[in-house]
Amino acid sequence: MIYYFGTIVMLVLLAPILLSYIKAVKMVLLFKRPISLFQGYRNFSKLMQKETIISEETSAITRWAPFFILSPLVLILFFLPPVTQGSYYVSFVDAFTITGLISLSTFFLMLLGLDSASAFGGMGSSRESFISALVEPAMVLTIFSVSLMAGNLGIGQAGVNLAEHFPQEHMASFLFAGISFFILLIAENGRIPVDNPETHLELTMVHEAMTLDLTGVYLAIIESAASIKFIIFASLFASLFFPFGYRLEPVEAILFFIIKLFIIATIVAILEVNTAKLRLFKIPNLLGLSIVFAFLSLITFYVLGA
Amino acid sequence: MFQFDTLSLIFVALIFFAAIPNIFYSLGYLPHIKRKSYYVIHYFAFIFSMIGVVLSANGLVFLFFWEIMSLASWQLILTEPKEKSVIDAARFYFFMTHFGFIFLLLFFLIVSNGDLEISFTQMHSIASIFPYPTILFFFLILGFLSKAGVVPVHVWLPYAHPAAPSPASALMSGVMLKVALYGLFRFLFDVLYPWPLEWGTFILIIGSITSLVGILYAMAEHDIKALLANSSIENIGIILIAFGMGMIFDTLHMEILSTFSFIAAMFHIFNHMGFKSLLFMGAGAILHQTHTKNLEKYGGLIKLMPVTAFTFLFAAMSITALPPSNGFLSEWMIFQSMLSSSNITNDMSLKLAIPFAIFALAMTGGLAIATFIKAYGISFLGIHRSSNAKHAKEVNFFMQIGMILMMFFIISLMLFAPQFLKFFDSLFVDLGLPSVYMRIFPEDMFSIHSVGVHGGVVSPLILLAALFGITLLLVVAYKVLNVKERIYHTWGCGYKTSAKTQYTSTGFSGVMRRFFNWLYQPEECFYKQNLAGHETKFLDASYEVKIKPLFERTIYDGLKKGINTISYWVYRLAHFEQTRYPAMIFNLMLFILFSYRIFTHEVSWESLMIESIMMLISMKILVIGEKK
Amino acid sequence: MMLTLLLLPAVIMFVVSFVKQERVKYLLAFTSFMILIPIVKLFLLSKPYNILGSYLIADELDTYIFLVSSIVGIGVTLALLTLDKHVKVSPNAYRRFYRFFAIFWVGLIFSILSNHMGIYWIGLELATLSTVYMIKTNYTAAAHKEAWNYMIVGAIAISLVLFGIILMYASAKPILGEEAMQFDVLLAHAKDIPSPFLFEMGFAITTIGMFVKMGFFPMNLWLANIERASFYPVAALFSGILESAVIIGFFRFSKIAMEVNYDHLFIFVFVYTLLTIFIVSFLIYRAKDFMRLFSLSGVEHMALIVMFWVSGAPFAALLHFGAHAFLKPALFLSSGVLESNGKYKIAGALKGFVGIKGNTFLFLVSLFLLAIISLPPSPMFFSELYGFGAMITTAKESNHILAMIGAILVLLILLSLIFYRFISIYQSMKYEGETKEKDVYWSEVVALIVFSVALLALIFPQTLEYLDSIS
Amino acid sequence: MTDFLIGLFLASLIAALFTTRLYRLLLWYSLNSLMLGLLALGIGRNIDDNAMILTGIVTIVLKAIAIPYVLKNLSQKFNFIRHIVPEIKVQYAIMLVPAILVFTFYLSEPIVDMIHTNANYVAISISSLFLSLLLMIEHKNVAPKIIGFLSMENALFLLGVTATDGMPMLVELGIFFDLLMAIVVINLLFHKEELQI
Repeated sequence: MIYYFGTIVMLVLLAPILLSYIKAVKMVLLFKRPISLFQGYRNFSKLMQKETIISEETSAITRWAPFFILSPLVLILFFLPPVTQGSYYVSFVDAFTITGLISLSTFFLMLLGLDSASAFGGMGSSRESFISALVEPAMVLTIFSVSLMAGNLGIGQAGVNLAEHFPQEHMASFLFAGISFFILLIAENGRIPVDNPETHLELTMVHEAMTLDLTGVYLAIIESAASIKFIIFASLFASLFFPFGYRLEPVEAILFFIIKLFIIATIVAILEVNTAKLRLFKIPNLLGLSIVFAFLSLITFYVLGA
Repeated sequence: MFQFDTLSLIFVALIFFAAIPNIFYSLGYLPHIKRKSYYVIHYFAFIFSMIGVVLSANGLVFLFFWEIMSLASWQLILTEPKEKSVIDAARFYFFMTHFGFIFLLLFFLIVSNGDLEISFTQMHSIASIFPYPTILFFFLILGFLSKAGVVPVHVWLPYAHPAAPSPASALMSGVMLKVALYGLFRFLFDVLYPWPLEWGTFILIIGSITSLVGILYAMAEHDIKALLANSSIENIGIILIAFGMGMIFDTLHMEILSTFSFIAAMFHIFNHMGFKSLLFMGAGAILHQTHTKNLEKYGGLIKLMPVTAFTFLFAAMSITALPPSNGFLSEWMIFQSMLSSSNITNDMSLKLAIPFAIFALAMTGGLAIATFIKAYGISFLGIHRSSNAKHAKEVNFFMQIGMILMMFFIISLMLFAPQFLKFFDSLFVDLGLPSVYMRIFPEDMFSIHSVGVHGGVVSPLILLAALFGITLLLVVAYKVLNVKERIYHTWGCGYKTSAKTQYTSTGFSGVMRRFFNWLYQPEECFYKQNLAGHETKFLDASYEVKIKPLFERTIYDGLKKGINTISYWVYRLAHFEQTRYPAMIFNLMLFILFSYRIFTHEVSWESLMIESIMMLISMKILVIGEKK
Repeated sequence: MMLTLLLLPAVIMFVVSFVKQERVKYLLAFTSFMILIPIVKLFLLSKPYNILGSYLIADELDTYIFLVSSIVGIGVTLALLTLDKHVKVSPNAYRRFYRFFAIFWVGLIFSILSNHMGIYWIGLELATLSTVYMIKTNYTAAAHKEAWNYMIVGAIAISLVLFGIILMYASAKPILGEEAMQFDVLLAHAKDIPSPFLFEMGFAITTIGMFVKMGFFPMNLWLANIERASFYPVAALFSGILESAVIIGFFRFSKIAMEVNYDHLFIFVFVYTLLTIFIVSFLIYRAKDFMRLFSLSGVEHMALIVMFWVSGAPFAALLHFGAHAFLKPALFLSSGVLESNGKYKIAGALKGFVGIKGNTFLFLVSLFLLAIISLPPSPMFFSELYGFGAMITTAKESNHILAMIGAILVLLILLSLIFYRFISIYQSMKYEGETKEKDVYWSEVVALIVFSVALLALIFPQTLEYLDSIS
Repeated sequence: MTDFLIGLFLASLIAALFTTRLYRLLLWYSLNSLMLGLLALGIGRNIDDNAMILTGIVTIVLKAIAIPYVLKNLSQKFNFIRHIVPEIKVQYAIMLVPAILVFTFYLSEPIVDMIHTNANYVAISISSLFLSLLLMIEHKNVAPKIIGFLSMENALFLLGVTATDGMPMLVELGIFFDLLMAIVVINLLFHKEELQI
């Protein structure tokens, strides 16, 4: 139980750090002086002190949406697979609930974008809806095949099973699922090449465009939601597709898990440096790729059993 | 005459749940209608005929009420025949229903040996000895699914349902489609049982295709009621997916799983009735206030009509299957049932069909979110895009009551899911399948278990509680911080924020439309008034997109053309000049006597050939005559 | 005794029609109502009842058809009272019409009640010739031309019927002698006719004659043109009464032919009627005016009745016959009002009716229009259910099910084409076009009410039982 | 004797097919009816059936004399076109007539072993039916059409007389009555031509 809550707290604390870590790595690679890992916290505290400005065009949605954006993601943290042996994990929640919760938060994010009658907001939610519509099937299919391989739909149980015995016999479909899930990780969290969180250029904006009219606490909430979303995906990826180090001593296991997260973050950072932001209408190619891989893994599992 | 088994009663319950809020709603809607008595008569005739259909115990009564139902709904569509489109829609609808009726008629006549008063079980004994059961199956499919709006016989639906007055369209989308599905269930179970594997696969496939097509066209719609109608097509597809899975499992003797899938289908039927009725009521409320169905003319209605906005949002969340809404639960069950098919080992077609269905369902879910974000965001959020929207007010008391009642029904579907599932379970126990209630709820009421091996679990109430808790915490924290707020208006990059700066519905679905261009093939009309020859600067510009459904363009228009040509030639043929009448009779007699002679005595190809040659010659000489 | 009672009104009408008086038309109408009384009496008598030896016998079948025809006749004469309000017609034309109506009626009595092929034919010929003249009550070139057309073609058809009758008689004479002319005797001994082929040839020729007269393929437009050219009450008489005289003959002959060789009969008639309905449905799809529309659909329904009868559903056939006999004249009569703003103006034809009369008319006409395409609760709905049921049953018994079911499917699709056309016409009558004031007269409304009451009476369970007992 | 008369009957009918003058047509028609009447008399004497003899007499009086006469009067009264050219070319006609005869014999071939009377009579009467139809087909104007109709009536009688040794008296009288009726109606139709209101 202690490990359970410990992990959750750990993840919450880690979330901003991970994002700023990615940024830092990128800057290093670009021969700039890297920002500190705690930049995320600084931004947060800064935003907390600011007053919130609410547009007169907006409605109750703006006042409520941020909470509904954050809360499902926070909830997901409780459902993640265990990091170490003997840690408690939630058994009554399965993969669909998690995808559902993610889309719940996206839903309100898009509404938020449309609520302030600005051109940016509409643009952002339009693009976001497009991307998430394409992400959804890939995600479901991937989770399907993974949980088939794990032999259980309960996400926690699935993580445990994978850790207990690694599915060598289904290596092919496991690999496909992994690739597709990694693409999803990039797409859902609005990283390059799907979206560029740094710039505020209307050509490239997706996620930022929706939150353009927010300041202060609301913006803080949204940003932390983003970081939590990233860490959720990262840890899912870590515990489903690198199911190693589960059997270590608890403390070591947790440390190993954190290392895994940072490795993933590094990969993402390197990827971001080396690729250019895709045009919006090129994005479907990428997502289509992930759908194809997910489909492939399902088919290979079904038909070939490999 | 009538029967009251569980299946019928469940659907009667469905009709009542739909009708009671709807009656309140139309009570409030009535002042909006000119031909009141006409409307009321047909409205109640419609409801009663639907009840009659689901209660009827023999073919004659069934067909009778079925036709009354079509008749009444057709008349309901014609309640306000202001513009031509309504009249055409009504005609198209009535023709399609009759088209379906033909196949039903044939089906019934075949399985009842012409005596329509026999019960369904007797029909079963007749059908079992009929040599070509697949023909019966396809008659059934064409008969009922053309009413339920399944691809490719769905084209009438997005025209017909929006044309009716809103309460009526709520009933049509919410209940009438389900009554069609009732027919399918009833006769697949009572008459055509057991099923070969292909039938289940077929239903699964058409269900997947239907859901995809429906949601894709819903995405591209600008007429809010047409959008809802298209999404009804999608939901029917989803229900069929579940039903097909059930049939497949049943054929493979996995009774537990099949019951589970059937229950999922029933659950989704109820859910769809709930939220689709509510959505149509909301759309009706907007229409009632703004007098337009065009999404582009809405905007900012959330401030003017809060109750409608809230209920609409609620229904939208439920239809997009966001946890922990009831819509999520039923789709979750459907996913689970499909996932439990992993250990099907024998059939290759299934191994390809089921992943496709999974993909279709998932894709549908994603697109549904986009669609309803558009529907809700464009109509309720932002700034009003027209003066109609500017002067809208909250609708009257009765309409609010109707919507709120329906919302309560949806909430109850979520909260009392176990009780509902028990209800459905008893139905399938009644139909001779094993009970799975105890396996769905092994220990407690809180978590719904999938019955598949290592199936998933979901616990809506806990989710709901947790979500509320966390949100509450956040809100409380926010209040504690008591940050000071400033009211200012949206930043429009230095321009003044106005209706023109925000995204239109066309713009919102633009990305999607561009991606699915190969399907939509839209005809775009772009108008721009340039300023002093500058390409980039312009005073005024407008961009419109019209999308004619692919199936309509291909199948239906083609058919129409064909019929026209045939009728033209028949017309030419029949209009030979009247002096030729005796000649025609002459040839007729020649032909018939000759054929009699041949067919009674020697049938051989020579004699037939001689006859045909002789007929040709005499036709040439006597009827056609010389070229002038 | 009974015969004189039956003939009396006709004779009175004939005599009265020579009186040159303005008021006489009401007297004529009144006498024409009298025809019902003896028929009802006949209807109530115990069957079979010999009216004239073995020549005229009243059994369930013919009394039913006779009753239907007489009600139609009454309705028509009712509507006739205000004919001059809608079209230009001289008083002598009225009287001439009644004169020939009387002859027509006599012919009808003989042909419907006859149990004897020869007498049946004589009556039919009498009726036909008198209708030729009724067409001429409309003084137009078109009417004249059509009257000649009708004369010629009708004569051909009638002689074909007689020719066939003689052949059948010849085929059965060796065993039955003079008796061979009587339907019941022939039916009783149909099995042991020495030369079935001769009989079938005769039957074929007779059937061709009758079908030509009913306007089946290839004569579809012939009837339509005639009814277009003549006054609408005459058209109503055609489709309501004359057809019934023809169809009862077909019923009797085909009953015997069924005994002789069922398969030949079924295939022959089925193919013929299917062809007819194919042509007619596409013609209806293009029909531009009420008269043609109605008469074509009349042909279609006749074909359906024939089909039902030969596929062994006499109940359905009779029910359909009754429904059609009431519906079609009603529509023809109303077409006089509907066409009051232009013959080819379908759009908005059902608009602009005011007052009780107008609204009753509107209601009834829309009811009839929906009933003619067999929407419930019209009797046609039930009759079609049973008729097609019988067809399916025959299909199942035959040794190529799929072909038969395919044929029936095609038939149904053709019917749905007609359905589509009627629906679009109904809608455009009711909801399109401009509203123009139209006036309706009580006589027409009452006539329509009579017809609708008769229709209602058809779907009473007692009536259905009675029809069931006939077959 | 019977066969001889039948032959003449058929001959007169075929001759009627090729005439181009109205009065000639009437003549052929009356000859045709005369043959029919004589035939009826002959057969009636053979099987001494008074009804048959009566029929023969009535036929001769009515069809061979009265009707042609009436028609001639009508034609003079309403001055018909008396030059009537067949629509169908002669070469076609001379092909058609034998074809019809052959066909009808082929048609009636199965009957031969079925009935005691000569099946060829049936064949001939069917063919004369076809021929009189042909007569109606090949002329556009009304008068020859009427003749065609009447000779169709004759064909019926031929069948009645030869194949069935006469129909019941009642029927025959009825048929005569209807024939008269038809003539009256035709007369009226012509009359109406005059007084167009």
